[in-house]
Amino acid sequence: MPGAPPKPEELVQISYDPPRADWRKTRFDFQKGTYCYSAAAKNLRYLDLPNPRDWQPYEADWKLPPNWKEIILKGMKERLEKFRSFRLFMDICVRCGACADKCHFFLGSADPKNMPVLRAELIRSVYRRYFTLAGRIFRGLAGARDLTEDVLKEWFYYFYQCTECRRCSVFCPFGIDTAEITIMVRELLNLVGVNTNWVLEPAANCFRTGNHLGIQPHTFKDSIDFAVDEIEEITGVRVEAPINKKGAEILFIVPSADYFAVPHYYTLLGYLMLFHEIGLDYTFSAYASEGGNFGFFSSHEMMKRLNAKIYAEAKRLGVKWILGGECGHMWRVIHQYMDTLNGPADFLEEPVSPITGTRFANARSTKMVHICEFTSDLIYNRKLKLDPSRNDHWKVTFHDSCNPARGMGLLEEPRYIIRNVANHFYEMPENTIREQTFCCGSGAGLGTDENIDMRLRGGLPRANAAKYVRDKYGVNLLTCICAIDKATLPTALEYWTPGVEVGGIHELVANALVMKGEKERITDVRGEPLQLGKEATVNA
Amino acid sequence: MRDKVWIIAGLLLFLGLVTYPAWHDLVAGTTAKPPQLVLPANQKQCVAPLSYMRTSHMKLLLQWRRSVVRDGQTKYVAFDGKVYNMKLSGTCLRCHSQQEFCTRCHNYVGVRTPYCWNCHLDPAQVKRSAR
Amino acid sequence: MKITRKEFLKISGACLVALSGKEVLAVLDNPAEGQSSSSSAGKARKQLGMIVDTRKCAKAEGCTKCIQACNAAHNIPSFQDPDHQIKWIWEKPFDDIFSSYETQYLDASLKEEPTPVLCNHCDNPPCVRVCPTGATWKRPEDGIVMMDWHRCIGCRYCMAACPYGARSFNWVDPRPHIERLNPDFPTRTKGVVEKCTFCSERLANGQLPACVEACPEKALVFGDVNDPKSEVRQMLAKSYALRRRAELGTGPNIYYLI
Amino acid sequence: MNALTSFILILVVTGLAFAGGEISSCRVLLDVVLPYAAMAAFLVGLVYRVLKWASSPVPFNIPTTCGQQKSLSWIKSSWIESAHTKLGVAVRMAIEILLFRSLFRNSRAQIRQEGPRLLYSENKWLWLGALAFHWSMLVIVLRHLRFFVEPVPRFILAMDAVDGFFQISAPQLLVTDVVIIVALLFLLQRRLTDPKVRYISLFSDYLALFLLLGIAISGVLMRYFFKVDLEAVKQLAIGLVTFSPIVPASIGALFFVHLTLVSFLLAYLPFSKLVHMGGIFLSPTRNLPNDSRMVRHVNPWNYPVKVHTYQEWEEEFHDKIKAAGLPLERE
Repeated sequence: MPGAPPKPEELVQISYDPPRADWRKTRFDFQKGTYCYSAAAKNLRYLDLPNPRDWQPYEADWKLPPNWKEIILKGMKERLEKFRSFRLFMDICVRCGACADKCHFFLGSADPKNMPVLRAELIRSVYRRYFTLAGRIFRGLAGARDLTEDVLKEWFYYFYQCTECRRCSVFCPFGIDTAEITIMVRELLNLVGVNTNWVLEPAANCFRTGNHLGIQPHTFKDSIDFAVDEIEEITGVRVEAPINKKGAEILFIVPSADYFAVPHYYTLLGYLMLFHEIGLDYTFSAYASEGGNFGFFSSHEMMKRLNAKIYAEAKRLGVKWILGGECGHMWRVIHQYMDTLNGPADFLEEPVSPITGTRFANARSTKMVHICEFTSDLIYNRKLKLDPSRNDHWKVTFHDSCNPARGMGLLEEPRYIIRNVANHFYEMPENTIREQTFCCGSGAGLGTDENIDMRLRGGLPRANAAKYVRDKYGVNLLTCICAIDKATLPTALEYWTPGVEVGGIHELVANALVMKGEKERITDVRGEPLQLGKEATVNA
Repeated sequence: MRDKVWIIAGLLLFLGLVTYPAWHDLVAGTTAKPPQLVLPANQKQCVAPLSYMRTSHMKLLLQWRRSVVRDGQTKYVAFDGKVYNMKLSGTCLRCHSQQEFCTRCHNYVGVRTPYCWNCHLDPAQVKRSAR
Repeated sequence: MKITRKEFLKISGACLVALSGKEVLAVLDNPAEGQSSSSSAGKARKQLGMIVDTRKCAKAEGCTKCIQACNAAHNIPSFQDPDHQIKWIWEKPFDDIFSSYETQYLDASLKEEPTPVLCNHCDNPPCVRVCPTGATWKRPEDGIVMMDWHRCIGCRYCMAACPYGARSFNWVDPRPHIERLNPDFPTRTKGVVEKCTFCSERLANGQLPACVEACPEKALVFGDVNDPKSEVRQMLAKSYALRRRAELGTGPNIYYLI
Repeated sequence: MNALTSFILILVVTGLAFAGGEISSCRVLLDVVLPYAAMAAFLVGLVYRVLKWASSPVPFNIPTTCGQQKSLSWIKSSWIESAHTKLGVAVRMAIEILLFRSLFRNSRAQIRQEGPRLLYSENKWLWLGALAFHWSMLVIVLRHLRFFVEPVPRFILAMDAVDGFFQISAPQLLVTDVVIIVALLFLLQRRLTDPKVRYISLFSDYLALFLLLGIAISGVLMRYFFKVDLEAVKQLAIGLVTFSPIVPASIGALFFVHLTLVSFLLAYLPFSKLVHMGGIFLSPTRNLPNDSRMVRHVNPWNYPVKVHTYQEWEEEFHDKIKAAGLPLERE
């Protein structure tokens, strides 16, 4: 593990003006704190991935298979033929530079190869060399370069410095999406066994146990039971949390961090309280106990393998439709991939809210509804008794998580909920929210401690926007609907913008929800005394 | 092929637009023959050599305009020593017909006739309309 | 199309005035030329001018030959609507043009005596100073205040500047309103300003201005007012002459004998 | 270095064309063979490229959503930026292609070490420059139809009239002629002086700019300064498009430069980044509707994968499930 990261003022000693040298000739080092460690061989073996071995990125010899180049080029050809996006994005970039200062990693590190255009050029140059006429003939003049081991290492370094957040693609005049390119390169790297443990261990865990954290069924049950106890302690109400219940109306899927991690856990309490209050007939699944999908961070195939559990379990349990919790890339996968990968879900019914009767026509094929869509519908139809003053100790801002924002368009629902459950809501600056939102800097499997330098750099733009509302309005809670945000933003905010906590939307719902038969709330779901709320704000 | 219909239609539209001149000219039977201009009957030589007038008559006209209007000079000594009055109506149009000469060629190459005729009159036309 | 273009150019023209400052610079370089009217610098040069002998003019009652001659020579359109009228030389009641000289005892018939007026071809023409494109300028060789209609963008600054109302604007295409077209002289288009040019095209051919030539009473006399030997100077030496609003410092060059 | 090399290349091509135009035996080559070859390369190349893209399927529905999705009836969805209908997608594409919507969002980020603070400011210059260039280019290309079509279509004349709005000099100054050169110079200036853009610029980026500048400048020189015989140009053009080429005796040396550079551009376009002209239409992040939960998007090469089934899972954790009191399929 690297030592403590440098102080913020040291970390921002950067200039966005790159040197004048040819980027194809500049070399880079694997600096501690800026990359993730290699995947353990056992995880590769468990997932039947090629070339399991012991190696580390900082070592000179990566122990690649002897025909690695052939494998990569063959893989590239295959993907060019399978993905129009890939082939097109290799061809049509004009290097206008509009994306350059849109990437949070570039803004935080000023490493020119973190400009999305240059990140893509890392593979585009190889594409030109082997797949275009001009590149084959004119080589360097046509912007082509040979595929060497150094190039491969560069790929590993920089394509694991992309969180697939798609912010650049919003600004690109051709819609070139670096996330697509990153997905392709990571797939290619996986072909020769170059991958990171922070991606593959959760993937292997998920494959085996059903969730990234490797929580086994009994532990899962314990955790849920613990949450039920805690709710009783806070509210005096005993809720039920069914698991693997056949014949339930709705299967509820959340990212597994919600069971254990803080502040995710408070959101989990919110779900349980809400479902109890409205009397929802639902069930958790211990088999499909993960909505998140780290497979997405290694390959389309792995994404499909992990995602398959959701529909399989919905079918086995005989539910009518599926409800999904607060998570970022989970929703990118569900919204844009799941039905294609593992559908059609013709054994399910078009989702209808049993409480309000609202038909979720927008999910009529995939049959999976976002919890924010579900809850905002409840609020809109006045099915909930809410006391927003119980969140008065929070001055709230909302961080649009990349995937629900740019890979789904879920922008208003969470805001509607916040406005109804909290009295103090402030937006961060215009170009840092909604479709222009900034990533937490740790998504797409980069949220590990060995990568802390890069994570903090990547988190700078988001933290800086939070700082703006902290200083201007006294904001002390940044809410979000992504498990990775909840896991990594506390670190980034504590580093750049101390005094701003991170929470989920349904944590605020939990506080505001007036339950039938509840005792007087003394604390919020974090156990913080409620009447001291005002003072706490001042202290923060 | 996804969006096959759209892509093929788009390509055909594109090809159609790019090759439009060829279709148009082939259908219309256009040939590379330039318009037959009606040349002055009474004169053999213009105020400047033919090749110059073909490419640069507008330069000469601008020069004349400047001389007459701004410098008060009205006489032009041509390359062959002959002296002309620098007048569009009074000199040029005494030989050339605006319709049969200027307009025809301008129309052929699609150069919008400059706004000369908004003010300057073709004596022939004035005579005709007066009758 | 035309009007929009003119309007557009009016704006850009105004900007050009502000930006280019060519005229301004010229004034700064040579304040004498820019400001003083008939200072010594101007004296030596030729300055064409005209004498209107009102007594002779009054003799031919109802005569408008000068105006007709001018109109015919210059393709001046005729409009019923007074706002659209184009005037190079025209008539005004005597006391309108010399109101400051009035003695209040003048006979009403004399007061309303129609008197020809035209551009004064001032020594210090305000119209020239305000023109953003240089479409109007004072010819150094003979002092005519000249116009280049090719350059006029129709901003009408000159019309505002001229104290004599000597300039007209073409609100509509004049051509259909010209009774008899003169092919030797261009018409104008909608959107340009025009005025008397002392028949510069006739002068170039050694002829007198059309109005002078047409006057049956020889009431209009034309010549170089800077030349002491010229006919106009001889006449001015002998009689009192009035100039329209000379107090403005424009240095008008049309003299009226009373 | 890249800039210099590409500049020299364009100069060499210009020089060759200039010299070739002087040699009568070369004129057939420059006037006839080169344009035909270039046009063939352009059409075949571009169609090939588009079909090549089209031959790769679009396995997933991956629009970049830039606005509110269509969900609950009472939430206003952004029907263009997050289009869920065909019409919405069409409008989104139209705005993207005709007005460069995405580029219009462009901003500039700066960092202040004290704080630290990230500052964002409006930055529409790239958008403006790009839009100015592309629209001028389109108008200029269309204007050139007057050489290829007889009689000249009215809309060309009308366009010419608008272009010559200012009625300055003769031949009338065309606004697009000025705009295209100013815009190209701006784009070039940007590439050379913005350190970020300079860093990412390749030889081909400069080449495209110099090539277009060469074409624009040679055209402008021909129109306003070194006159050529337009009648001869039109004869040549019509001869070419009616497949009965003739080689006019003399047009003017600049014309050969112009024609050669245009031929270069036509032939080069399909094999360079300039194919973005066709590519933009196929961009999956823009031309797909955000309806992936409403309508199933089918992946033609979707294949079965190895999964960890419930049965395998239950078998592995059987005892633990039982101990936790959770239901089992097989006791």
